[in-house]
Amino acid sequence: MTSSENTGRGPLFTDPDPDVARAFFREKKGALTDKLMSVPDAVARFVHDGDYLASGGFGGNRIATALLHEVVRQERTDLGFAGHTTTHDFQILAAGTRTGKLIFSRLDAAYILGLEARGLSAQARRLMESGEVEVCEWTNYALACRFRAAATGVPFVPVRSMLGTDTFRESAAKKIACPFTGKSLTVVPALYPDVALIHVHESDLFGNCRIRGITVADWDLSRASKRVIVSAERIVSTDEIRSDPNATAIPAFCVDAVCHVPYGSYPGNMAGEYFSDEVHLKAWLDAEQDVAAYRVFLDKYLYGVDCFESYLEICGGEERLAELRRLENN
Amino acid sequence: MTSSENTGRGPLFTDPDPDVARAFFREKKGALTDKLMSVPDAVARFVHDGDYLASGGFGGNRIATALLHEVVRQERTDLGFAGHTTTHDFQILAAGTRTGKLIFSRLDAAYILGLEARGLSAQARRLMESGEVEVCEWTNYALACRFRAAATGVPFVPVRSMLGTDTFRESAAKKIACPFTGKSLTVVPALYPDVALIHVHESDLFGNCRIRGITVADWDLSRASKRVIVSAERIVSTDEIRSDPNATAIPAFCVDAVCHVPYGSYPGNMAGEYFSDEVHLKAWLDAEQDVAAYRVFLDKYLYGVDCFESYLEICGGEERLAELRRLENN
Amino acid sequence: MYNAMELMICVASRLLEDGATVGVGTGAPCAAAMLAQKTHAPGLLVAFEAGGLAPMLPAMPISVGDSRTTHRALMATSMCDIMEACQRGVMDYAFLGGAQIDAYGNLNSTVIGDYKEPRVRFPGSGGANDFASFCWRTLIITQHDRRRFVEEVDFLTTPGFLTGPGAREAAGLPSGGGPYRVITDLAVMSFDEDTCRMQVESLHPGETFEEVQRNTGFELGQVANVAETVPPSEEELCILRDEVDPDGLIIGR
Amino acid sequence: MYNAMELMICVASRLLEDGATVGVGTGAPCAAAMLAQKTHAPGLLVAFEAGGLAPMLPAMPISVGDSRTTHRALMATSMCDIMEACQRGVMDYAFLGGAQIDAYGNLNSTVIGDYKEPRVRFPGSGGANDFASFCWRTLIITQHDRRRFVEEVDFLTTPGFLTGPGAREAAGLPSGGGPYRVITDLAVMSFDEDTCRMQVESLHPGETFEEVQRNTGFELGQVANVAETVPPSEEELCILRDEVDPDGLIIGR
Repeated sequence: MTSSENTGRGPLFTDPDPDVARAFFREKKGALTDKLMSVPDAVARFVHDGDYLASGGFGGNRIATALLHEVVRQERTDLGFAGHTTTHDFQILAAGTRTGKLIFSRLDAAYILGLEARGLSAQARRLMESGEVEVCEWTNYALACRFRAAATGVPFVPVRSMLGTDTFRESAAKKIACPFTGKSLTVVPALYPDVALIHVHESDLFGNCRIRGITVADWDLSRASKRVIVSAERIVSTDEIRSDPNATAIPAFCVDAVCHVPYGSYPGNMAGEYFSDEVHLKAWLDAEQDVAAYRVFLDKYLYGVDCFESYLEICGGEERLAELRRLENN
Repeated sequence: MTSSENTGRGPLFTDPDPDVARAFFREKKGALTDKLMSVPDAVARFVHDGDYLASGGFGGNRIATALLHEVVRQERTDLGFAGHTTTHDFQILAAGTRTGKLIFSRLDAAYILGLEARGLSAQARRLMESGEVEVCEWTNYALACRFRAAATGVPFVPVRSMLGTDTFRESAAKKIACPFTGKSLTVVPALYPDVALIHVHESDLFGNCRIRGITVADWDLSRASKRVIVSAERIVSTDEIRSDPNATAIPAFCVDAVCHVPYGSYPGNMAGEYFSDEVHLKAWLDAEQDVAAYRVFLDKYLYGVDCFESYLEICGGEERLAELRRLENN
Repeated sequence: MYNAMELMICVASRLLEDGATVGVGTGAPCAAAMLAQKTHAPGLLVAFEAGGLAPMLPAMPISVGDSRTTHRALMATSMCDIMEACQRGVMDYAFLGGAQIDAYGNLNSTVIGDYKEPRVRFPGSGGANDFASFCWRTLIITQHDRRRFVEEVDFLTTPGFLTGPGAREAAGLPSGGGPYRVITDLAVMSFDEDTCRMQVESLHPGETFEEVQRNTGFELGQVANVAETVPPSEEELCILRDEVDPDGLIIGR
Repeated sequence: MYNAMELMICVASRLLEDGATVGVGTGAPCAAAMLAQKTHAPGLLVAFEAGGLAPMLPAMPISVGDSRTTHRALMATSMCDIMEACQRGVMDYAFLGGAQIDAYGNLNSTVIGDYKEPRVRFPGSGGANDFASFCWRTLIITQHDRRRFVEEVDFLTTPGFLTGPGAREAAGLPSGGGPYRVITDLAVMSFDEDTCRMQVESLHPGETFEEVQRNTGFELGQVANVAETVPPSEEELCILRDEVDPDGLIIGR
C-alpha cells in the first residue's frame, strides 16, 4: 500500500487531539446550576460564527428544530457542520441567512440533502453543487464512531467500513494494520464539535435529560461536544430525574443550556409525542423547486417569524399539533 | 521505544480476530425460540471444559450466583476466566471442584481476590499464590474495553491507561503511535468469551432482558460473548418487553439460555430487589481462613447442595430473604 | 396482474428465510421484509440502522428513524448498537440501492461527474457502505437501465466485490461478505463465484436476456439455466396490498 | 478528640472544592466526599466507577457497585460511561490507596515480591490505574509506615509521576495529571513541582518531620513552610459521626 492509499485526502475540520479537548472539559464544571434560558439566548451565548456544529436525532426525527431556526435567524456563518444522518436539519441550515450568506462552509458528509423516502432537497442540492462548501465524506457509522472516539476521550477508533472505496479516499480517515491480527482497518479521527443541538423528551433545569425511543448517536454526541444546548418537550424536577436513574441519557455536566420547547422537533417526529408533519415537509420540498417561491416560503416560515411558537402557529397551531399527536399515538 | 516496550509480555488467551468471531455469530441465529431451561441444563449445554468464561455484574452485585455454583458442581475445569471487577464470583470459582481440581487455569486479572471493603479472600489468595493459574494483568476499564472491542466487531480499541506501568508490561496490550496525533496509546485486543453468565432483573422466554441500576460492562459483555446464559429474577412476557423497548438491555439474539432464578444474585446485592447478605459473605471469608473449616463450609453450602433453592434455604430461607428485601427497599 | 414494484418486492421477500436477520431501509426493502414476515418468515428479525430492533410495524415507516420503527419493538437502541451487531457478523442481509451500479455490484450514491465538480450531488453513503461492508449478503433493489448499470461508477460509495475476486479481503473488509442478488424491474441477477461479475439468474416473465443486456452498460453473464422469475402469487399480492402497503405508498408509485 | 481515620477523612474532604467532580471508592474516600457535600461543597459531583453518578447516598456503600451508589442518583450507567468521562477530562479528583507507594506517588496493588512468584498477591489495578491515568488530581489515603512508603515499588500497578518530570507525558498518559496529595495518619504530602518527588506539606498535630521521615523508606522533601494540619473541627466531627458514618463502619475501625 502506498501512503496515499492509506490516508483519505479529505479535509479534517476539527482537532482530534484528546489533550486539547481535556483542557476544555476540565473547565466545564460539574456543578448543578440552573441552565434554563430562552432559545435566542442559548444560541446567542453558545453558537458562534466559525463554530463546528452538530445536530442530534435522526434527520427528521427528534431534531432540535427551534434551535436550528434560531441559528438561521441569528445569521451564524462560516460554521462547520456534521452531516450525520441529516435530512430536514440539513435542509433548514442549507437555506442560508436572510441576506444570502452561507451558514456552513465546511461539511462532514455521511448522509446529506436527502429526506429519505420523501425525496431530495433542491436547495440543499444547489448548495452542494455550488462548490462553495468544503466537503469530507464519511459513512453514518464512521461519523457516529468519530463522536464515540471523542466521547471516549481517545483520538481515534477503528472500524471495518469504508475500506476499498472512494468514500474512504475522500474522507480524512486512515488505514492501519491491526497490531494484533495484521488485518487492515480504517481508523476514524475523534470529532469534538464546538456545539451540539439536541432535542429531548425531558430535562431538568440542570440538563439531566431523558430520551424515549432510539438514541441514534446522541449518547456519544452529548459527551463529545464542548458545548451542548438541549431543547426539551418538558422540564421536569430533579426529584423526578432521581426517581429513575436508569432513564437518564445525558447527565447535566455535559449540558450548557436548557430550553423549554414543546413540539421542538416539529415538523419532525418525536417518539411517543407527535408524528412528523408530512404536509409541511412536502411544502418545504416543493417550495425549493422554484427560487422565487422558495424565498417567499422562507420569509413566511423562517426569516420573518419572530419565534418558534409563531412558526407552530402559522403551520396550523394547536389543531394541527393535536392531529400529529393523534397520528403518533394511534 | 524498543519493541518489547511496545508489547506487554502477558499471555493472550483468546483470539481477537473478528473474522473468526463473525463466522460464529453468523450461525447464531436471530429467531425467537423458547430458551427457558433449568440451571443444570443450561450449564451442561453451554459451559464446556476449556471454555473461556466471563461473569456479569460487579463482583458482589447482580452476579449470576446460581450459575456459578452450578459450574462448580458440574466440575468444569481448565476454564479461562475474565477477572473483571470480580469479588464473590471469583471467590466461588476459586473454591475449585469437590475433588480438588482447578476450575480456571487461565486468568485475565483486572480486579481479583478482593471483596472490596469486606477484605481479601484467603482461598482466592492461596490459589493465586500457588502459581497454578496463568495470569495476564489488565485494568477494569481496559478489560471492559476488550469486551467493547469484541462487541463492536473490531480486533482492538485504544485506551489511555496502563501506559508506563508494570500493569502494561504484564498485560497482552500493545502500544502504538496514534496515526492522527502521533501520541502513544495503549491498544487492547478484543475479548470474545466463549460463554458469559449474566443475572438480570427480567427476561422473556427468548432472552430479551431488562436490567435496573448500573449495567457495568454487561451491555458489551452480552454482545461480545459467543454464548450467553442469562438467569433472571422474573420471566416476563414478550408483550411486556415490547411495551417498553427503551428498557431492553440485551436483545434475544445474544442469548442462548434463560433460567428463572429468583434471588439469583444472592448473597450479592440486586438493585431494587434485595441487599447483599453481609453475614453470609463474612462467614464465607472467615471459613476460608482455615482449610479444614473451609472444606466443611463448602460441603455444606456448595458441593453438598442439590440446587440453588436449597442453598437459599440453608442460608436462612424466606425469612432471611425478606429481611434483605426490606434492607434494600428501606 | 401486478406491477414491477410488486414483483420486485415479492422476489426480494422470498430471499429472506425464516430466522434470518435483515437490515432494512424505508420503501421496497421494508415492504419486502414485512411481506416475508407475513408469509414464510414469521421469525425474520428486522433491524433499522437508526436504532429500531424488531418492531411490530403498525404502518410503513417514512424514515428509518421514525417512531414506527420502534412500535412495540424488542428494543429501541442506538445506531452504533445496530451497526455493531452488523460489524460483529450478526446480520445476514442488508438492502441497498444507488444511482449507479457496476458489474461487481459496487454502488454510487455520492456524485455523478467528477467528485470535485459534480454534475449531480446525491446524499452519500448514509449507512450503505457500512451495511455492505458488514452484512453477509447485500441485496440490491433498483430500476434497470443503462444510466444506472454502468461499466464504471463515477464514485465508488459502497463496496460490492470492488475489482473482483479477493479484492474485498485485500482491502481489509470482513471476509465472506458481498452482494448477493440484484433485483430489478427486468430480472434477478447474482454474481459469478469465480469472477464476481454480475450474471442473470432469472428473467422476469416476458423479458429476454438480450433485452436485459441492452439495458445494461456492461457485459452481463448468465447462469447455466436461466429461470423465469416466479411471478407474485395471489396470496403474496393480497398480503402486500391489503396488509403491508394498504395506502399504496410503495407499490402505488 | 478524634482518631487518625477521622483526621484523614476531614483533611481529604477539605481538598474537594464545591462544583468539582470526584471518583470515589468505598470507605474513607466515600466518607470524605459525603462530608464535603454536607459542609463546604454541596455541589460536589460524586461518581462511582461501576456506573453510579451523583446519588443521594442513604448509607455508606459496601461496594462501589452496590445499589446505594445509585440511590436517587442522577444516572445509573455503565463502567465505560464513567471511565470515559474521566478519560475525556471531566473528572477532577480520584481517591486511591495501595500496598506500596514510592517517592513519585507510584502505587502497587498487585504483588509483593517477584511478579512471577509473588510472596503476596493483591487484587491488581481494578480501576486505580485508569483513575490515576485519567483524572486531573489523584488523592491517596493510606497508613504511613516503611513497609508501604518504599524506595521502589515491587510492581508499578498505577502511575504516579513514574520516573519523574515529563515521564507521564513521555509514556503517553494524558498531560497535566498526576498525584496531588497523600494523606496519611502522620502528615499530608504534596509533590515538588520541579522534581515530582513527595514532600511534606503539613504535619498532623504532634508529629515531627523526623518522625514522618523515619516512617518513610525514601528521602522525603518538605515545603518551605511546613504547616500543622488543621485538626477536625467540632462541626466536621459531628457531621462525620452523626450523618456520614453513624454506624462507625469507617471511623470506628
